[in-house]
Parts: sequence; structure tokens; C-alpha cells
Amino acid sequence: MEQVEHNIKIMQGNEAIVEAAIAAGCRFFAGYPITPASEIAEAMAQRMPQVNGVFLQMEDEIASICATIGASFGGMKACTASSGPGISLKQEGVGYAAVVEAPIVIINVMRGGPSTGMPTAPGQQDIYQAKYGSHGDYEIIALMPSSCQEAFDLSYKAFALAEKYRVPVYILSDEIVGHTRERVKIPTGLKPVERKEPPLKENYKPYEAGPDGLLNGMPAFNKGYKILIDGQLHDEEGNRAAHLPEVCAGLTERICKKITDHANQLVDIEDSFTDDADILVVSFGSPSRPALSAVKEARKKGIKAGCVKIRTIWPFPDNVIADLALKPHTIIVPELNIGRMVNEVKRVVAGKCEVVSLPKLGGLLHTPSEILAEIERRSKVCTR
Amino acid sequence: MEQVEHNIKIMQGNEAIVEAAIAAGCRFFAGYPITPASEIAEAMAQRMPQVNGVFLQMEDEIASICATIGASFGGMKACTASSGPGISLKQEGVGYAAVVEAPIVIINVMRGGPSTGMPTAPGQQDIYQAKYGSHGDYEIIALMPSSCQEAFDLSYKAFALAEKYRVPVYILSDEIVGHTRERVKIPTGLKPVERKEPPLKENYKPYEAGPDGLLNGMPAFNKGYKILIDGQLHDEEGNRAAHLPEVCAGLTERICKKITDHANQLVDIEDSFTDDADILVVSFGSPSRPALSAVKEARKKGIKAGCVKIRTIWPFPDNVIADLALKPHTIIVPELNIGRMVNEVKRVVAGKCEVVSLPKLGGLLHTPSEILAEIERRSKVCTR
Amino acid sequence: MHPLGEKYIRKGTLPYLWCPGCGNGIVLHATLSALDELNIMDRIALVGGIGCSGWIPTYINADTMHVLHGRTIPFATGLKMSDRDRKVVVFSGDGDCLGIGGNHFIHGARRNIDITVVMIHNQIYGMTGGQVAPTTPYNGKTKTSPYGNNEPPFDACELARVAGASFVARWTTAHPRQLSKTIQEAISHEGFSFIEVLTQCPTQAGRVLYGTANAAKLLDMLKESTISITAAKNKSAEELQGKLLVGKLYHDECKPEFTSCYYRRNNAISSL
Amino acid sequence: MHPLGEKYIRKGTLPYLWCPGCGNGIVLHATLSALDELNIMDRIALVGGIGCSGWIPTYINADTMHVLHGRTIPFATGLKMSDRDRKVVVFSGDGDCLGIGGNHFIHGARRNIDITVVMIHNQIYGMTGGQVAPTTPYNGKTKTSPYGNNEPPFDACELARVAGASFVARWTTAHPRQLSKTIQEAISHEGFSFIEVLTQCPTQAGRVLYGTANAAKLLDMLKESTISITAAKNKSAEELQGKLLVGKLYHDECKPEFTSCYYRRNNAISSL
Amino acid sequence: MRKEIKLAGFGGQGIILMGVFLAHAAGYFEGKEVAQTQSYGPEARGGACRAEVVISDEQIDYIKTLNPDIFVAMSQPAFDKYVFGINPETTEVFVDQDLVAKVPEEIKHVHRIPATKLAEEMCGNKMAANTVMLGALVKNTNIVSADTIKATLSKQLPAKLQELNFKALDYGLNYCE
Amino acid sequence: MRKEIKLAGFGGQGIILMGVFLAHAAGYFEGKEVAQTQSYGPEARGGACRAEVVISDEQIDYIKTLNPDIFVAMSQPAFDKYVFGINPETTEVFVDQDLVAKVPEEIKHVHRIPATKLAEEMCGNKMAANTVMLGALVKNTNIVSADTIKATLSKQLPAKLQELNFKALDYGLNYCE
Amino acid sequence: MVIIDNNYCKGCFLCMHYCPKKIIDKSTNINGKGYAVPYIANPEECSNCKTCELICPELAITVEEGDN
Amino acid sequence: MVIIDNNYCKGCFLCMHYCPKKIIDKSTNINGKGYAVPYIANPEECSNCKTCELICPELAITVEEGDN
Ligand SMILES: Cc1ncc(C[n+]2csc(CCOP(=O)(O)OP(=O)(O)O)c2C)c(N)n1
Ligand SMILES: Cc1ncc(C[n+]2csc(CCOP(=O)(O)OP(=O)(O)O)c2C)c(N)n1
Ligand code: SF4
Ligand code: SF4
Ligand code: SF4
Ligand code: SF4
Ligand code: SF4
Ligand code: SF4
Ligand SMILES: [Mg+2]
Ligand SMILES: [Mg+2]
Repeated sequence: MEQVEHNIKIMQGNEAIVEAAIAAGCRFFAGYPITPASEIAEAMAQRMPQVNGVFLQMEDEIASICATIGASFGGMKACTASSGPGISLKQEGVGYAAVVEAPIVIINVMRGGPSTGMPTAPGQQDIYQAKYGSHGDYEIIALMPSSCQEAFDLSYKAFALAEKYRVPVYILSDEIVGHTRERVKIPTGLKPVERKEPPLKENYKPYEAGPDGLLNGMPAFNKGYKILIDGQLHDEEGNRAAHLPEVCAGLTERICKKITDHANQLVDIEDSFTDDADILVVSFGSPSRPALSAVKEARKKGIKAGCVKIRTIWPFPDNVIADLALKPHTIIVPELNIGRMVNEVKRVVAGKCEVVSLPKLGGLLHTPSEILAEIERRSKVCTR
Repeated sequence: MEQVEHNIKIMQGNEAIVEAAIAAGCRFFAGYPITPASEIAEAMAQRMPQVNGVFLQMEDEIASICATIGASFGGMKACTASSGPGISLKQEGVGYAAVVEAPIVIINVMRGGPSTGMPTAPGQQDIYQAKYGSHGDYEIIALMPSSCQEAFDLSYKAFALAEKYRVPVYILSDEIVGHTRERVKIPTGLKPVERKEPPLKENYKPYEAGPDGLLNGMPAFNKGYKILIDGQLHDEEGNRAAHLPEVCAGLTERICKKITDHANQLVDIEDSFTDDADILVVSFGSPSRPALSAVKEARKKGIKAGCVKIRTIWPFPDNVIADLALKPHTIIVPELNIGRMVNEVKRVVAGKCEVVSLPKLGGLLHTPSEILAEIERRSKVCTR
Repeated sequence: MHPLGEKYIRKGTLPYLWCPGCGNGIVLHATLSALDELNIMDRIALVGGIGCSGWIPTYINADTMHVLHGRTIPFATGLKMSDRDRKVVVFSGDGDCLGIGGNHFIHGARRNIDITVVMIHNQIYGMTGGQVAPTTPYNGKTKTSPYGNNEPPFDACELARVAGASFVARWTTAHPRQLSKTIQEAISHEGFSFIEVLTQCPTQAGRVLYGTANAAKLLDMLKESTISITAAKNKSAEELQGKLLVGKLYHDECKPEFTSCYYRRNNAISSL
Repeated sequence: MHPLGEKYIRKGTLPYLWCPGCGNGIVLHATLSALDELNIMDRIALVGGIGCSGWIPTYINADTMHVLHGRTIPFATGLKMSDRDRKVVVFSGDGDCLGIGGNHFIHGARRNIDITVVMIHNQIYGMTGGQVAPTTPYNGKTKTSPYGNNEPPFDACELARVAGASFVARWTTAHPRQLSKTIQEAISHEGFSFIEVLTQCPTQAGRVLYGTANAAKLLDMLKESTISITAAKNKSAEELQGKLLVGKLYHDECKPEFTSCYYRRNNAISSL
Repeated sequence: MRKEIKLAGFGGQGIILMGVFLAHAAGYFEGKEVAQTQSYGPEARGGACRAEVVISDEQIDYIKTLNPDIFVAMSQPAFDKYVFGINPETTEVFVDQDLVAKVPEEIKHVHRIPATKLAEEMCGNKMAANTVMLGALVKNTNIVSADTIKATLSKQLPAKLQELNFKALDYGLNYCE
Repeated sequence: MRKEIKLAGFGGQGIILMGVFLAHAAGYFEGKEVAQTQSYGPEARGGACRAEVVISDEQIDYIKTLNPDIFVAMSQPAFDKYVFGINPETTEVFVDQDLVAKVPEEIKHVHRIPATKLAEEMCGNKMAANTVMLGALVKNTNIVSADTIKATLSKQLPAKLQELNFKALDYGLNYCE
Repeated sequence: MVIIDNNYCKGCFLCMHYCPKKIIDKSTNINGKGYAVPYIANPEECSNCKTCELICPELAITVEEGDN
Repeated sequence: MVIIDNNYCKGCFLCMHYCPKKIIDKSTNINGKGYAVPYIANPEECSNCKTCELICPELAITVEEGDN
């Protein structure tokens, strides 16, 4: 870890997200209470006025994401937070944000689903929803913290990525991270994320992209740009183009590829003991901590186990995982769902090694020994 | 095609769905206008009162799906219809229906997205949303018609599957099928789908499943069952069980596996010229018609091309496609999106042959010659 | 347990998950008496929202749906329309009914569909831990209005009436007898009936808004802040200052009810 | 083109996609005059809903969001709160505002946030092809009420007032001068201002509800069915029978406005 | 045999109805396979709109027209917008002669029909122009028979419109260029 | 060294606050790694509730307690519900002696503290029972130092509650079984 | 006769507060869930008014007709 | 002076209907989009009241001060 000056605070993951957002320059939050995300709203309600920012409890989650997008074009860095049921309600808004390229941050403190499900228990069942929940073709970025420190770090990063890629960025936290109190190091002198103002030209075109598919900064309302923002497919000027197939195809492709084409730049993983590993545990979010614990135990027992924690889950780090799959005979994927992300791993590993799903439902976190048991079982089955 | 007595009608796909629903015994529809699904609501408004059924235009799409679920437990076969934006809004309701095991039919007449997108153009961009749009782990069934006749046939079938599996069933139609007028053969004497009433025992347990994971029929309200229906995870009696990890895990697993375990029974494909095919076009919905056209042309040119139309898209027919992939050197997947379902094909084909995506964005259907061109290109690249 | 409980409470759901002194149990009791008096347990459908108050019907051994937050009235609409002889009673928190569910509320009222909505008004989002509600008093301090609530509350009864409800009443949990009688009357009424019940929430509203978790004290406050419309008749404007009217506020017995109109028209059409 | 058009209409969006004789163009014109008079094109944000009427602001060369169906007011709320000096005007169809968007409407009014909502009331869902709206007259036949509308319409102005709006007015497209003046006044007012504009939709409402697509005839009907509140003062109840009041129906200049209260409190807190 | 028909005009001229009638005549009364589509939604408002009909003895795999055998244009902007895809050598092109002035010379088979004028002057209602055109189309192409199109009109039209439209159809069927 | 502490009791007894204080003392004032979790939501209402604290010199990979080194129970139902996982030989078990009557004999290290009684009788407020217990816990285990727990109380508690709690802490620190 | 079912009582004392005769009082009993429960201190003064019954949120009180 | 911009006119004739002086009339002109457009039959009678201007949904009419 870099040597930076920092303050230490003991706080919940939910609070860490709020502090990171404020440090990143977020000055607008709109939300609606829901377990286990409510502390985010509560801390925002307390903190925003202290930094002359805006906290709004809206009438529902739909209004929350719409107000957030409005504030984003209004000139503020903005975010919203919820959990499963509320995130489902926000889906139409997510698609709108994606197509108008609004830089917003959406926090999903995941709980057990489906529906009202298990309101007070953790889950990782919403990872595909983050990518596919709204209708139409679009892409988002999603980051998954496994500790309060990561909740802080990744939240700060989420705002930076949202601005750079002009895209909604999800933080997929969960009830465990949200409600655990831990030490968080807050670097002193952290600068707010920059919002680049585009050059104000004659005939400014708000949707004219560079060769990398990215827009040049973010114009705010009432700064002279006179822009039209429209959820219908539009041309570079922002005018409706639903009757122009090529323009529509171009825009749809661009908002997808501006993310997928940058997958390699967006990779954020943490690997431990992978160099010589025969067995790899690939995980994300909360289970990655008992996974590391189990791997350390396995090493003590002489098993060459290794560990990969994926922090940027969307776009999926295809290439890195494919590379890491070359050596081990088995990859174990523990997740707090019925076994979803394991399919992505399977897809990119493409038969190069065995991929084993270790799902856990019911609202409990894997224990280190559960993961260790699987490592031991697999190392016995296949030893080379 | 079977020889059954039938009436011929010239109608739009949207109308065919309505006639099939009524034939299947559907007596409740709640919806909200949206292009290109509005004709379904309009025809329902006209037809339902004629069969003493209920048509409701609700205040929004959320209310529509909730009323539909209410009516289903109220004792009626029930459905709702919309397109992208409205379907996004229904997602919380979809998860509820899945977990309370409400037999409902959801019609998505797909248009171009994301967001308001291309309101009057067709698309197939919502196929993953159908599976992953709501939070939490659950499964649905999804059927895709490519003609007005299939719109009729699959809609009737959708109601039958909904009752049998106690699950929300999607009809993923699109603007083309919805608005095309074609001949539809309506078998005379078609019987309404049966809704099985469970045996009314002492201490009836509404969520006691058989060994196949399926519930025994469907109890209606006010018939003596005195049931509690709850979107929270529940035990066999329907009582909340969020504090019981095993019960929660069991329910989540069951509502997923009752569908995925029956994937083979649910397969519905139509294959043409596949026996000796070197090149296969695998498609679903509207593009499967120009695909067949192209394959016929290719055959005329001496290319051994074949065609598979997938009608039950979820659960994905893993085994059938894997089997069909054994012979050809290439599979081409044309779809009206950025290339989504091709990933499922890739997953199950698992390297056994080349899989080529032929996406089409912008709201236009593939022409036969576009698909033929791809067939020709691929047959040149790889001839064995 | 009280005999009504013995008779009607669903086995295996007890104890109630409510905090000690919570008003929801009082509403539950009042509801049980009303249903018992009406003797319609076999043709009633109950719908509960998400919130502490939404649990009320889940304890009752009747056909019950515990639905999505804010969506009670649409579910109830499906239940009512699928059997016109069925009576439907909704239990919805003030957040559930007026916050996320506000649109369904005004549309249900507009249709004048035969549903009884019992809205449990505790001035707060109870279940999620004490956040501001659309009923929280102006300047009230809650978890999400720590510097005081900036938004004036709705008058739910006025809203219901203007939107089209044909039966509108308000009581508090300090009026259990009247409440029960009114629930009975509302269910018997054909049309959209709305009952607002002001209730004590010692744990959240009590602690957060009023600095006390003492149920009795809170209930006293409720009682003191209200006056019945009959009693109010002989009072001067000054005496009524700051008092909320309770009682049956509005009743239109002649307004056409949605379901019966719908089916009457259907009969005309389908018998053509 | 009219000089206001030359000055303010966004190049490249013409021609308007509206049908011949549609009232939306009249509202557009009235809006342009109001904005021109106020000279605030640089600090106005316009928000349009989804519907024919939602297109109105998209033709104006100002900072404009064309949003999701029914969600104008939440977007507008974000725009207003992110710059308290910005004025925000919303254009929303009757379906957009009162159908799917009804909850945001009453909550915006409750907050009394400084947003001007111009609701275009054409009694129908125009853009989707003539389905029943929450404003369609009782018994009116539309594409989705082919046997007659079973649901009484809302009185949007009453709803706005009861919910908390501090400025409420109603006009028709037959009153373009008054409409323009009122839009100007509403924008100047600090608080939630609501203007209902009854307008002709020859293609859908005209054909489907009234059997004529003649814009002039429909506009005449609108004119005849209304009476201004000033004129109404001297009329007997009999004379007013069946007439809808138009004019400024309600105006409370003293009600605290949400944004300014919010920031005033913020200043007190953040300067601690 | 697959036949493609493209019909274009001005919103409100009854273009789509022409398509629907053709589809009914061929599909319902003549037992052929048909697929009828149209432009749709607000983008079609006021400006040019079109309907397409494919008629075939076999299953129709592709429902849109690619190279129409028959093209009908009832307005100049519609002609210009939708003329693409026709074969100048073989496509039978029908235009309202008073509304479509500019037809490229390369197009071989052009039928100039005064449909609107006939409807207005002879039937007293220019709304029937589409039916006049339908008559001319049927007569000149035999794409469906005059009998089945008549049967379609009597089945599909409300009673009060029948007289007018039968009259219009006859003017079309009997019109000699 | 990883230490696991599980605290259990009755909703309203301040169990979670005990956990928070321990986490602060160890994490903020003693510079250790800490992870503090708790039972949550309405299911925890009225009935038994618990807080967990893990304190370690190294990075904490697993944040929950599996085999608590210290177990505190302030009510019998809470004791019964959460006693699982303790090691009868090694776990230091603290109970409020007036509220937890039944403690299995197998458990070796049981500390019976009259926390509620002391709080009520000596401090005049039984709400301070948790702080009394905290004092006894600190004294008997040295899981954190008395100084850092005092520093925590002065940092975390509002002024008006400090006197009461310091008094309660002292009664706990000085209580001899 | 007023019967309090201690199993269900949560010790909120609304009954005590609202008894017009002020005959319900706190007892020293703690029930299984740990709540202090009330008792009828002066049963003979009870007027059978049922206020306690209706106000008890736990349905723990039954007032039976007949002698107190 | 009343100027009608034929390019934008959609031939709805609201101007004609609402002109208090009844001086606007249908012309035989069809504009580029195929709409029949109106014209000012009696410009000299115009009172510059601007009703036509305000009622035209297409912003196609401009009434300029000065002579008609
Ligand atoms: C869509 C959705 N949003 C938010 C929640 C979280 N939630 C549960 S209960 C509740 C509100 C409770 O307040 P109220 O309706 O007033 O009921 P009370 O608990 O006060 O009786 C909320 C916001 C949810 N379950 N679903
Ligand atoms: C979520 C969603 N539901 C439905 C639609 C379809 N839709 C588009 S416009 C519209 C309503 C138009 O009616 P109104 O708001 O009254 O506007 P008008 O066209 O009459 O001006 C609807 C339902 C949509 N775009 N999004
Ligand atoms: S939080 Fe309030 S409303 Fe909920 S159970 Fe407790 S006292 Fe009742
Ligand atoms: S449909 Fe009605 S509201 Fe829409 S543009 Fe046409 S006339 Fe105007
Ligand atoms: S009111 Fe009921 S719960 Fe409360 S103390 Fe009395 S008996 Fe116990
Ligand atoms: S019945 Fe009345 S008098 Fe008797 S104990 Fe209860 S409240 Fe008191
Ligand atoms: S009002 Fe305008 S659009 Fe209508 S006819 Fe007159 S000039 Fe043309
Ligand atoms: S300005 Fe007035 S008088 Fe002159 S043409 Fe227009 S409407 Fe008629
Ligand atoms: Mg509440
Ligand atoms: Mg409208």
C-alpha cells in the first residue's frame, strides 16, 4: 500500500461510501430508505448540508435516480443508493442515464432476493441485473468492495470513472460490507474528482465522441451550451434520430463499446499466491475475505492455492482471468448466489481448466473452512 | 403441421396474442399504453368484456403487473403486456411473481432501446433482461414468436406453461411480429388451459412442492385455503422465513431449479436442413424468417446450410444446441441486438465449432441476402 | 390470548414482531372485531404493504397477500376485479401508501373501486429505522431530516376526498372502539373507503421525533391533538386551533362503484 | 416563421412532428413569448415528458431534458436543487403528469419546490394513439374504453392545491394571450406553480372522443365549456352549470419555497 | 409465386387500409399466404407513409418488400421517399396523376390514375381516392381478383361506407388510361 | 493475534454499543485491526440480539466470529441463542448474574456480574448495565486497556451521558466476583 | 373478569395507563421473553369496560362478562 | 401586415376560423408538404389584433406593426 498521509476512522461500509463520495466532490444525493442501504441516506442527510450539498429523500426510488440524473446535468456530481427492490425500480432510469451518458453513481447494498426476499441478509444475486436489468443494449461499470476500506476507495474511484466514461457506475456492496465497522484510512488532501468542462464552441455538439468513443467532458445546464438531452436515440447534436437506422446503430454501439473496448484499462483485481498456484479461488466482494483466509490455510497445509479478488466486475476482466487460468488445474468460484458469475469465468476460461461453482444461498457468508474444504477436495481429485 | 379444424383470420401478431390468451382462458388483462404493444391493450379492451373478462388500463406498468398477480391469485388466468420502458418498470413485480410462484404471462413487444430508444422500431435487446432484470436469484420461461401464427400458438402455450410451472412466462415478441398482418389458423374447439385446484386438506401448505420442485396446482383466494402469499422468502406454509437460512436457500434453489431442471422438457425448436449441414444459422424471433430464406438460397447454391429456430429461449436449450453443434463447422447467430444470445450459443458449443455473431442494430430486420452473404463468406473460409 | 386472537390469528406466526407498545396491535385487534362482526372471513381478501404496519394482515388467518412496498392498491385491484363479491381490505403504512404508493392511492380513489384502505399513520418510516415520511410534521427531526423536515406533510384524508374516495374517516389508536366500528362501516360501504389511523410508534417516531419511547405518553399526545367532528361542532375556531378532526369525514353513498359498474356493462356486452 | 421562432427554435428539429391543428404549437408559442418577456433563456432549464406535448421544449433552443414518461418532476427537482438560481419549467401531458407521473406530481406540489409545471390536457393519450387518460370524460369512448370510460376524471387543479401547490391556474389553447401571461407569472412565482392547459388534439381525442378532427370546432368546444373566474363571479349557479373555471385559481405568495429554505438552512449548518 | 406490393402516400389518404384490403382479399378470400406491414407511429405523421404487402403461394419467410412488383404512390414526397427498390424495367408503378408529377423516365410501366380527382368529382368524397386506386391496381395487375376485393370491402367496411367505396372501386376498375 | 468477541442480550440493552466501543478502543486508540458486526433489522426486535467484534494485529480476512474467545450474555434467551461456537474450555464467558441463571456446567470460565443491579442501584440507571459489563470485561480480559476504553467513552458519548457511564465503567472495573 | 395472558404481554403498560379505574399495576413478574408484566391489583373495582382489552396491542387481555 | 410562411403552414385553418375580421381564406395553393394554405383575402381590413399569430400552432404567421 502506498505511503500517504491519512486519517483513521472506524466506520461502517455504508458510512465509508458517503465519506468517499463527499471527498470525490459529490454534492447531490437522492434516495429512499431501504435495508441495508438506509445508513447511506442517513449519513448523507447529516453530511451533505455540512458541505452545502443536497440530500433529498424522494417519494420513491424512481424519483431518486431521475433527480440524480437531473442534478448531474444540473452541474453536480451525484449519486443514489438502494438495495434489490429499489434497484429494480431504478432500471428504467439506469437505461436513460446510459443513453444520455450521465455520469452518476448507483450504490446497491445487496441483500437476499428475489423480491422482498431476506431484507437483512447479504447476497450477491444482483450482479447480472447490474449489467442487464434495463431494456435495450447498453453497458455500465460495476465495482465490488469487500471491506470498509475498499468501500471508501472504490467509491471514490466510481465517481472518477463515471466522469471519465460518462456512464452510470454501480457500487455493488452488500449487507456485510455495509454494516461492518472497520478501520478506514482516509488519505488527507484527497482532491475532488475533476469534472471536465467541454470547450464552448459555436454549434457545440454534446454527443460528438472522440475516436475512443468517449465524449469530451460534461456540459452543465445554463452554462451557455444550450443542449438537448434526450432518452430517444439521437445524433451528435442530441436531436432525435429514431428514424435514422445508421445513427441509431452507431449510438447504441458506441455506448456499449466505449466500455467494453476499455475493459483492459478498467481491470482492477488483487491476486495473492497466484504465481505457482494449482488451485485458484476467484471471488469478489465479501466472500473474497474468507477465500483469502482459506488459501492461507491451504498453503500452510502445503496446497498450492491462490486467490484472485475481482474489484471491477463489469466489464468482466476477460483477458486477465483467461491468463490466470493457464496454470491451475481448478478454479473455484465462491459467491453469495446460486452460481452466476461462475458462468463468466467458464466462458473466458473456455475449458483450459476445471471451473467449480461454490454457491451459497440463505444469507450466510462462506466460512474459511467451507472454502478450504473445497480446495482440499479439488486438490485431492486432481494432483499434477 | 397437424390436421386440425381451424378458422382462418388475417390479423396482426398483437391481435393474435389476444385471441390466443382468450382461447387459453385468460380473463384478466391489466396494462398501460406503449408503442408497439398498445394494440394488445386495445384488442383486450374490446374483447374482454365480450367474454365477461376484465380489462384494466392502470395508472402505470407497475400497477399493471401487480394487478395481474393479484387477479391470478384472485382466481383468473391473467396477463399484462408492454414494451422496453414498461417492462423495465415491471421488474420488481416479476421477482415477486417468481417468488410467490404466480402463474402470469408477460408480453414484451420488443422495440429498440435503450431507454425511450426507437419507439417504433423492432429489437431483440431485452432477452437478458427477461432472465436477469429483477434482483435476486429466480428463473422464468420465455417464448419467442416469429410470425402471427407463432404469436398465437406460443401465447396459448405460455398460459399452459405458466400454470404447470407456476412461474411468470414471457412472450418476447417484437414490433415486426406485433404489427404484421398474416393468416392465422385458429384451431376450432381449442380448450382453455386447465388451472388445477389443489386438494383442500387440513393444514393445507401452499408451498409444499413435489419431488420435481413443482407445486401441486394453484389455490385461489376465498376458496377455503386461507393462504398467506408473501414476497419475503417463506416456508412451505407461506410464513416468513428470512431468519432461517436453510429454508431461504431451499426456496431460492427450488424456484430456480424447477425451471432449469426441466430445460429438456421445455425445449421448443424448429430445425430445417440440419441433418447434413456444414453451416448452421441459429436464430429466434423475426430474424429466423430471413434466416430460413437465406438457407434455402444457399442450398440452391450448393452450400450445405441449415437453420434452427429457437422458440423457447429461456431456459436455453443447452443440450439440443450442443448436439446440433457437433457436425457444422460454423454457427451463425443473427440477432436484432449488439450480439447477446450468441454468448449462450458460445457457452454451450464450448469450442466445438466456430460461432459467429451477426448482430443488427438500428431497427431494421436482416435481409435474406445479408444472412446469405455471411453464409457464403463462412463457407468459403472453412470448407471441409 | 384474547378469544378473537384464538379464533383468527394464524398459527405459527406469533409473537408479533412489533415493538412493545406499538399501535399496530391495536389496529389488528380492531380489525379482527370488525371482521368478526361482519362474519365475512370467507370472502375477505387482505393485502398488506411493506412496513411494520403491512404485517397486520399477515397475522390473520384469512386469504392474505403481503405484497411489494407501495403496491397494495394495485394488487387489491386485481383481487377485487377477479371476484366482484370479494371484499378487499388493505393495510398500508403512511410511507407505503403516500410515499412510494401515492399514485396508486389517488387512482384507486379516483376509480372509486370497492377497496377499504386502512392507512397506519405513525409519522415515520418505522420498519427501516426512522426516516422522514410524507406525514412527518414540518421541522420534525428524523434520521433523514436531522436538521428538521423541510417538507410540509400531506393531509391524506383531503387528498383521498379530492381524488375521488367515497368514504373518508380518521381515528387514532386511542379510539379503538370507534376505529373498529368505522372499519366495519368502511368494509360495508361499496366504493373506495379510506381510514387514516394515527398511531404511536414508540421505537422510531417516539424516540426520534418526540424524544420518548413511552407508548402511553405518545398515545396521550395523539388523543390530545385530535377532536371528533361531532364534538368539534360546538367549538369555537380558537378551541379547534391545532386540533385534527377525527371521525367520519366524508361519505357519499351514491357515487357509482367501479367493479359493479364494470360488470354491469360487461353483462350488457357479453349477453349481446 | 414568426420572429420568436427564428430567435428561439432549435435548428434542425423542424418541422414540428405534431398533427395539423394540434394545440401543442399554441402552447409552444405562448411559452416562447413568456420566456422572451422574462428574458431568462440563459437561466432556464426545460423538461419535457414523453408524449406529443413532451416535445414542446425539445424545439426550444435552451437547456432541455426530454426525459422518461411520467418522470418530469423528479428530473426537474434534480435540476432545480443543483442550482437554486435556475428556473425550471416542465411540460407534461395529462397522461404523463397524472397517469404514470401522478405521485411525483403530488409530491412536487407538497414540497412547494420552485418548478413550473405546464400540463397539457388533451383528454387522451395522444402519442400512443388515443387510449383513455385519467382526464378522459366519464363514459368517453377511446381505443381502450371502447364501451365508454368507467372512471371519473381527476380535477388536476384541485389535486395540485390540496397537495400543496402555491400557484394554480387553468387556461385553454383558445386563450393564448392569457396563457402566455400566466406562464410568465408562474415562472416568476417562487414555489410550485401548476398550469393546466386544455387543448385540442384533433387526431386522437378529436376523432376518437368527439368524432371530428376539425381543430377549429374542437377549440370552439373548449372555449364554450369554460368560463373565466372573473366572468363567473357575476353568474348564477345555473349559468355556470357545466362550465369549467379558467384563470388563476389559487395563489399563495407566502408559502415557504423548498429550495430556498433548504439552502438557507444549509448555509446556517455549513457555516458552523 | 411471391409478389411484393408497396403502397405509399400522405398520412390520412388511407394507404394502410389499401394494404389491409389487399391482404384480406388474398389471404382470406383467395387462400394465399400474406404478410402486410406498414410504417408506424408519430414519425409517420403528416409526412410520407407506406404499407407493404407480400402475397405468395408458399410460406413467406421474409415479410418485407425488397423489390416490389407493384408500387403505388399517392403523393410526390411519398414517391420520392419510397421509390427505392423498384425495378424500372418490371415494376408496375401506379401514381395519382395529379399528386405525383415527377416520375423518372427510366421507369417503364407507369400507370397514371386521377384517383383523387375521380373520388372527389365522381364519388363526392376525396377520401375514397384509395379505393379508386385499388380498383385500378386490381384491374391492371390481377394481383387479386375484382371479386375478392369486393368481398373484402363488404366484409371489412361499415355499412354506411360501402356504397361510396363500391362506387369508387368501380371507377377504378373501369378507368382507362 | 486474532481475538473474537461475541456480545448478546436483549434489544435495548445497548449490546451493539458495547461492540462499537470495543471496536473504537482497539481500532482507533490501540491501532489494531477491527471488524465489528451485529444482528440487524426487525427480526432482532424485542428478542435476542448480538454484536460481534474481531480484533487482530493483522489484516482481518474473516470478519465474523466462529469460536469466540469472549462471550458476553445479558439475558437468558440471548445466552441460549448465541452460545454456539464457544469453546467450553477456553472461552471467557460473562453473564449478568441476575438475568442469566442457566449456564451449562461444562463451561470453565464463567464470570457472573450483577451488571444491571449495579447500574440500577449504584448508578441510578439500569441503562448503564452495558457499561458496567464492559468494565468487568476489560478488567478480566485486557482485550483493550481501561485507558483506551475510557478515551472511547469520552470521544463517543454525548457530554450529558459521560458522568453516568464513567461511574458505571468504574463499578465494572472494580467489581470482584 | 380480566385475564392477562402473560405469555403474550410485552410490558408496554398501556392497559395500566388507560384503565379508567386505575386498578392495573406493575407486578414484579418477568415473563419468558423478559418483559415485566402487569396484574389486576383490585379486580373487584373493575367495571368490565374493556378498555384494557381493546388497547392491549398484544391481544393479551380478555375481559369476560361476569364477576370480577 | 400579416405574413403567412407557407413553408410551415399545415393547413389547419385555425387562423381563418379565429380571425375576428374574417379576412383569412383558403387559397388554392398547396405547399411543399402537400397542405392547402390560407391567404389574407382582405389585408386592408386587418386590425393587427394578432389573434391569427397567436393561434397558429406552426408559428407560421407574423403580424407586423404598420400598414396592412
Ligand atoms: C421498493 C422498496 N423500497 C424500499 C423498501 C424498504 N422499506 C421497507 S418498509 C419501508 C417503509 C416503512 O414505512 P411505512 O410504510 O410508513 O410503514 P411503517 O413501518 O412505518 O409501519 C421501506 C421504505 C422496500 N422494501 N421496497
Ligand atoms: C414507461 C413508459 N410507458 C409508456 C410509454 C408509452 N407512451 C409514450 S407517450 C405516452 C402517453 C402520452 O399521453 P400524454 O402523456 O397524455 O401525452 P400526449 O401525447 O397526449 O400529449 C405513453 C403511454 C413510455 N414511453 N414509457
Ligand atoms: S418501529 Fe414503530 S411501527 Fe414499527 S413495530 Fe416498532 S413501534 Fe411499531
Ligand atoms: S396526436 Fe393529438 S396531441 Fe399528438 S400531435 Fe396529433 S393532435 Fe397533437
Ligand atoms: S397492554 Fe397488553 S402488552 Fe401492554 S402491558 Fe398490558 S397486557 Fe401487557
Ligand atoms: S375492563 Fe376496564 S376497568 Fe376493568 S381492568 Fe380493564 S380497563 Fe380497567
Ligand atoms: S393557423 Fe397556421 S398552420 Fe393553420 S392554416 Fe393558418 S397559417 Fe396554416
Ligand atoms: S391580425 Fe387579427 S384581424 Fe388581422 S388577420 Fe390576424 S386575426 Fe385577422
Ligand atoms: Mg409509517
Ligand atoms: Mg394527453
